[in-house]
Amino acid sequence: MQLYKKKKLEIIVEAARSRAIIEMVEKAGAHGYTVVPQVSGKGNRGVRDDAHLSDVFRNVMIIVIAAEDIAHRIVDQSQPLLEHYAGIVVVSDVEVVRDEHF
Amino acid sequence: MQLYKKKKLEIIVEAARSRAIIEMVEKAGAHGYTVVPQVSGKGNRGVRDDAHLSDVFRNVMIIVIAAEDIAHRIVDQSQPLLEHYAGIVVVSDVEVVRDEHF
Amino acid sequence: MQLYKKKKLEIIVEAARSRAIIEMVEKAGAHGYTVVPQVSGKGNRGVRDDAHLSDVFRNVMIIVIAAEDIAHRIVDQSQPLLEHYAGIVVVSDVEVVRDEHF
Amino acid sequence: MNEFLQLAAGNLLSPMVLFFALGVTAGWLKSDLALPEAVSKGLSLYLMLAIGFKGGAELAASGLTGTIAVALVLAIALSFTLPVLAYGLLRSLGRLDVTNAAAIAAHYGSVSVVTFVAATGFLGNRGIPFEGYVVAMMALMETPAIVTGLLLARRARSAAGAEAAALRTPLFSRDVAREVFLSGSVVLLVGSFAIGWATGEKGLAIMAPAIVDPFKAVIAVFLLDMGLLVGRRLPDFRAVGWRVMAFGLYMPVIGGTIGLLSAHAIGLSPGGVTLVAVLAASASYIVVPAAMRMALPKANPAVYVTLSLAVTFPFNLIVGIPLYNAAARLLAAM
Amino acid sequence: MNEFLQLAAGNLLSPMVLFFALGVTAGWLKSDLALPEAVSKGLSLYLMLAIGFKGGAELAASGLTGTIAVALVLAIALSFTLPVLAYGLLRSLGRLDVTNAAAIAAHYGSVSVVTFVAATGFLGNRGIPFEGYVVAMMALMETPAIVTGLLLARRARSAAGAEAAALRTPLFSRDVAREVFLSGSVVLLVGSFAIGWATGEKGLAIMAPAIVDPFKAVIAVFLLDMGLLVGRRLPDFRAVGWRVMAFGLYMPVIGGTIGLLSAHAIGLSPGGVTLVAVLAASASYIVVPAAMRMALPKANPAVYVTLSLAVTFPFNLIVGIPLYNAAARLLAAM
Amino acid sequence: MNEFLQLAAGNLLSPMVLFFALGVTAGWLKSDLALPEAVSKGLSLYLMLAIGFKGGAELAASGLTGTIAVALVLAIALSFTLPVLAYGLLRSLGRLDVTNAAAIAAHYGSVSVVTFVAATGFLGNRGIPFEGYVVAMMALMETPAIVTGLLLARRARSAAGAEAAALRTPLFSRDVAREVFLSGSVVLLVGSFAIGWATGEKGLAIMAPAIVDPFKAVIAVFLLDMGLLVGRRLPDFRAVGWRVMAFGLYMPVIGGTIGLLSAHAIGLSPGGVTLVAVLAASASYIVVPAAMRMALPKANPAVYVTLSLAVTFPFNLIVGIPLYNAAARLLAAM
Ligand SMILES: Nc1ncnc2c1ncn2[C@@H]1O[C@H](COP(=O)(O)O)[C@@H](O)[C@H]1O
Ligand SMILES: Nc1ncnc2c1ncn2[C@@H]1O[C@H](COP(=O)(O)O)[C@@H](O)[C@H]1O
Ligand SMILES: Nc1ncnc2c1ncn2[C@@H]1O[C@H](COP(=O)(O)O)[C@@H](O)[C@H]1O
Ligand code: NA
Ligand code: NA
Ligand code: NA
Repeated sequence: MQLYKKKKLEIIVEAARSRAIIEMVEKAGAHGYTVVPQVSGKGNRGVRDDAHLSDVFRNVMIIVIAAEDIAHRIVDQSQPLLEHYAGIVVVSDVEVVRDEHF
Repeated sequence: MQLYKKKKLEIIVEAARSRAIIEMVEKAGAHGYTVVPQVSGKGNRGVRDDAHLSDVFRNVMIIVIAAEDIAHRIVDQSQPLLEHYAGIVVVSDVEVVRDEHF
Repeated sequence: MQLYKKKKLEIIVEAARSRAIIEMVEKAGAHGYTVVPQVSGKGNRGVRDDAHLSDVFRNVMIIVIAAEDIAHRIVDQSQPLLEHYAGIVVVSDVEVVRDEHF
Repeated sequence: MNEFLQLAAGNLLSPMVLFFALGVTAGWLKSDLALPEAVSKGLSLYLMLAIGFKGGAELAASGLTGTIAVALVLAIALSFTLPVLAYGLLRSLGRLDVTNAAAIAAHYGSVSVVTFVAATGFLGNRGIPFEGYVVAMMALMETPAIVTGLLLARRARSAAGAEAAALRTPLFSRDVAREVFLSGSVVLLVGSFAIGWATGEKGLAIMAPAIVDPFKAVIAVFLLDMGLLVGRRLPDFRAVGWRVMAFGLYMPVIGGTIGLLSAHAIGLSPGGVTLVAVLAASASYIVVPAAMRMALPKANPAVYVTLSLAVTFPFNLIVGIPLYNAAARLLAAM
Repeated sequence: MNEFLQLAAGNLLSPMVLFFALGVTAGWLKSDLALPEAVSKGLSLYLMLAIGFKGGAELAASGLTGTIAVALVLAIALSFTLPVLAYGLLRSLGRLDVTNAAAIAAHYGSVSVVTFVAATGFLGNRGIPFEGYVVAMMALMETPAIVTGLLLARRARSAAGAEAAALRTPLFSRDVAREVFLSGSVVLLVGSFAIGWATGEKGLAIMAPAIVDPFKAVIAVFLLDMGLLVGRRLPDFRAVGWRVMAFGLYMPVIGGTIGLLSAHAIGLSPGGVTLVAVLAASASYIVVPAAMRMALPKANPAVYVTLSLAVTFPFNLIVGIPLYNAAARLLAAM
Repeated sequence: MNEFLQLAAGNLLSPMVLFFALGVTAGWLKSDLALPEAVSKGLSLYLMLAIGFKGGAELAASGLTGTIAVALVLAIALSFTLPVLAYGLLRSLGRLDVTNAAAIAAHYGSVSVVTFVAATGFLGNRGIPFEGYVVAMMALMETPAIVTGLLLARRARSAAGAEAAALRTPLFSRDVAREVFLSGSVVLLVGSFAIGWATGEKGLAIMAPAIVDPFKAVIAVFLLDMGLLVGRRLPDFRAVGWRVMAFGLYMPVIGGTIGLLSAHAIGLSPGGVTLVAVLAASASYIVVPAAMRMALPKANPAVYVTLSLAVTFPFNLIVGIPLYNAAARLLAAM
């Protein structure tokens, strides 16, 4: 079966920022996204692992499959959104079956 | 340490279809799989994010590491299973330590 | 935006071993990690899907983005830790925005 | 009429309906108020267990009689036949395609446990007694409608030319059968009924502090959660269209009337008649959607879930229950 | 003094405080004891619903009077002004930067529902009555402080030169407004209060087996969970620094005194005075942190959550509640 | 014998056992009935808290006496020594390798809290009193068996030649020690016992609406969940083998007899003797599996979890409890 090259973005970000990121992802032209609702972790801003009372210490992982240009637009636009917030953006190469889907 | 090239499949699919997909994955010859039990998302079939009453609006993510030929077989066989159902299949290159494990 | 090449490790391992793996990851020099707290799966050690009473049959997925040398160190050191335990290590290529973050 | 308005007003000011309204409002305003999914599922299982167990215990007290056997047959008959009526209405007045019509029809032959439970709360608050075995009727109405729905879909497909192939494939795949008969809600409801029946009064004494005393309060909390779900589904009204939406409002009245008359005919008390009307009027939003998603994947889940959950459910909760009860009393007084 | 010691000792040996201590110990020793997150959130919603509903039902019983209107105005005034005091102390004695000082200040103008609930438990165990509308005061104190906190942060920024730009951006972004006014806890608390008010005694009779009888036991379990959170936060004390830590101990006493005197001035009973003192003394750890994370992302959440949750909360629970109550009785006896 | 059959029949028709049977059936048929994991863990913590607190409160009522001290020593002794017996049987009759034998043996020296709790329900339903401090015995039996299990495994390894190395490594790694002594269940059980003891009657009055009244109903629901787990484990029977399976049936009888006789010898009441027999007969399926997974990773968890959960647990629940109780009465009557 013919496969088409796309980019995969994995954005791990604190829950407080996920709404803003998802809105940006959609505006940037991605056709879809997937959210892993609760991940914990450690990064430059310390341990983030405690979702009991509020979402202040909860992370989510947002996965976006998109064409290269859209993916790069999302990467660019994510940077100002992540200032002062815990979050990383990871890009990789993937292949999909339906070119027009993404 | 010597690493071996494999394919990684990420199948994001509505929960109602996960049993059928997993059976297919096993029959296709994969030696294992991993399931992230609850992810939400948006795609061509709209927002899928509500697991409260039934599983009708729940997605799962199935991860399969397999040799290239098996991976391609799974990609092929996933297409008819996904007709009429929300779901995407994403393929990428990975490396593993134990060749015979996968 | 300039992107920098890193390695991504996905370590799927039984919960009983996650503490040991995370300690090793930090000692090996990774600047961070992310944990997906509950995944189920099947591999050479059978089905692992039952977190009700104890964590004996629960898996977690640990994601680490790191520079190549650190990633390889983690792969090497993970092997003795996984002896007798259910677990796999998967390596892939990714790109990130901030070189110094990882 | 006067009596109905009074009943309706009393119903509107019950904690149950008000918590439901609070949920709808919060969901609609996109508040982040949400019961954790596990709590929500836990409450739903609690309701199945409690209502099943109590029904069984009451049946043990009353014993199994001829009337009861007739009532159980009536329940099965209602569940099998109501979808045919619903399908006809959806195809003609609703102008819906075959598959979606069949899928929706199946929902209306089945029942909404929470509507039923809210109706028992309504009766309880007013001290109106009802036959314990109505719970058994409910359990029996959960699934037959699914068979009718699938038959309707297949008949349409075979009429459309794919006849031979359609008739050769089995009506129920293994997966669908499991979804239907081994569905957690069905198993828990039926199992708890059986246990309540087997252990009777003694069993009820043990379970009462958990399943009787706080029961109504738990319904109220559960209705808050249902309200949140409904409120979040309001934007999906667009997907439904006004013709189908209207069906979600007149179908319960039609079904309720059929339930009412037939239950009265076989001699149930006004409380029991009210509950059978509620069963006939209500639409499933747990068991049937899951089965339809498997068996008729071409049908749009946003339509059938929205219709049964966000249109028919609130209608029954707010207008239907007092209406059917007023009618049942009237009927009894005639 | 003697009386206070006695109260304090009785408080220390209550299941509530002991379960809290168990939680702190287990969390600190890194035991894997943990309530599942869903249970923890469920309990927290339960407390909101129960306290709100009961408060509303009691207001329905007592009726809305002039005194009550005054009390509600007092509550809003306290929430708006306490952050100014807190900010001043944090900037001067605490030597904290503008943003963190503003963020923390907002927490102390708002309230901790669990501390309040624990205080009602304390009073209940001693048979001390209190005015039901204090719950309405609590609900009103949840959010005004956030406005003050944001104003303080903006004033500082504009003073620092970025004046024009700072004043042009709206104080509340849409996201922050939603976080504040549609926060699940606020909506549930206010909504349950309204439902309790509307349904009154009748409603309370329905809800009582779930929200009255087991209420104190549920608080005890919830405090176990809070203890676990506090215990796990102890290592973050390093991030806080002793000057700010000290603020977490003296600020509740100052706030509590202001609450005490003002509530006494408007004529509340000793029980009510105790609760208003607790409201003024306590600091939010659910609603305000979430709002601050959005509105003032430069402020360090490890500092403000640790301070309100791991310093001020235990202080109030263990020392504050009996202290304020002893003072309230003294005041009443004068 | 007659009396035992009567007890057994009564036990079989209790909601507890019937809900367990419902769970096993549903799990075996692969129904999707499942308590959410959070609810399941929450119920399990509830049982620990409730049984611990009540035990402590009863000890406070009875006071700490010489008899109690003797009983506590007996508990520790049983837990340390039963694994030696189990190990011998597993090696000889069971033909099992060293590591698996040691891992399983540790489970049988420890206890199953749910079996114990079900036994208290059994006694409660029949109005048979028992000593409150038996709960303390249970708490003390949780962990010593783990030490014995690890010693057995090490002794075998050192005998097998790796002597020097084996003896040099510490018996308990830091992780294993934490898993054992800071396990959530152990901490909650012991902590609640201590709090119940400290707050006594007063504390119990506060906690009773949550931990006494609905207790038996909660056990029934929890047993439904246990049944689901057991039903889903039935396919793993293949992994176990008949020799080891048989061990899962005769070991509880042997252990129960030892518990019975020793408890009778130190003068416990028939109720207390029954419970000590249950403690000796039951096998851990929470604390010990977690510890063994860390300390003896070569042992197969599918074997030890299946054996203690799917063989010994149902045996004790259905046959064991009435059997030990009949024996205890007989013994008392002699
Ligand atoms: N090197 C890394 N590998 C994997 N996940 C990371 C890494 N660094 C950060 N993260 C994740 O991203 C979140 C935010 O990172 P940070 O902004 O560095 O605090 C962390 O809480 C982790 O969940
Ligand atoms: N472009 C995308 N990137 C990431 N996830 C996607 C994307 N498109 C679809 N998905 C996921 O796949 C599910 C099914 O997609 P669809 O069949 O397009 O509705 C969605 O609910 C998302 O969780
Ligand atoms: N081929 C595979 N693809 C994806 N996940 C796997 C695969 N093999 C193993 N796993 C995951 O890794 C865990 C441990 O694997 P194992 O040690 O092979 O039992 C399994 O329970 C799965 O969650
Ligand atoms: Na119906
Ligand atoms: Na305050
Ligand atoms: Na034992």
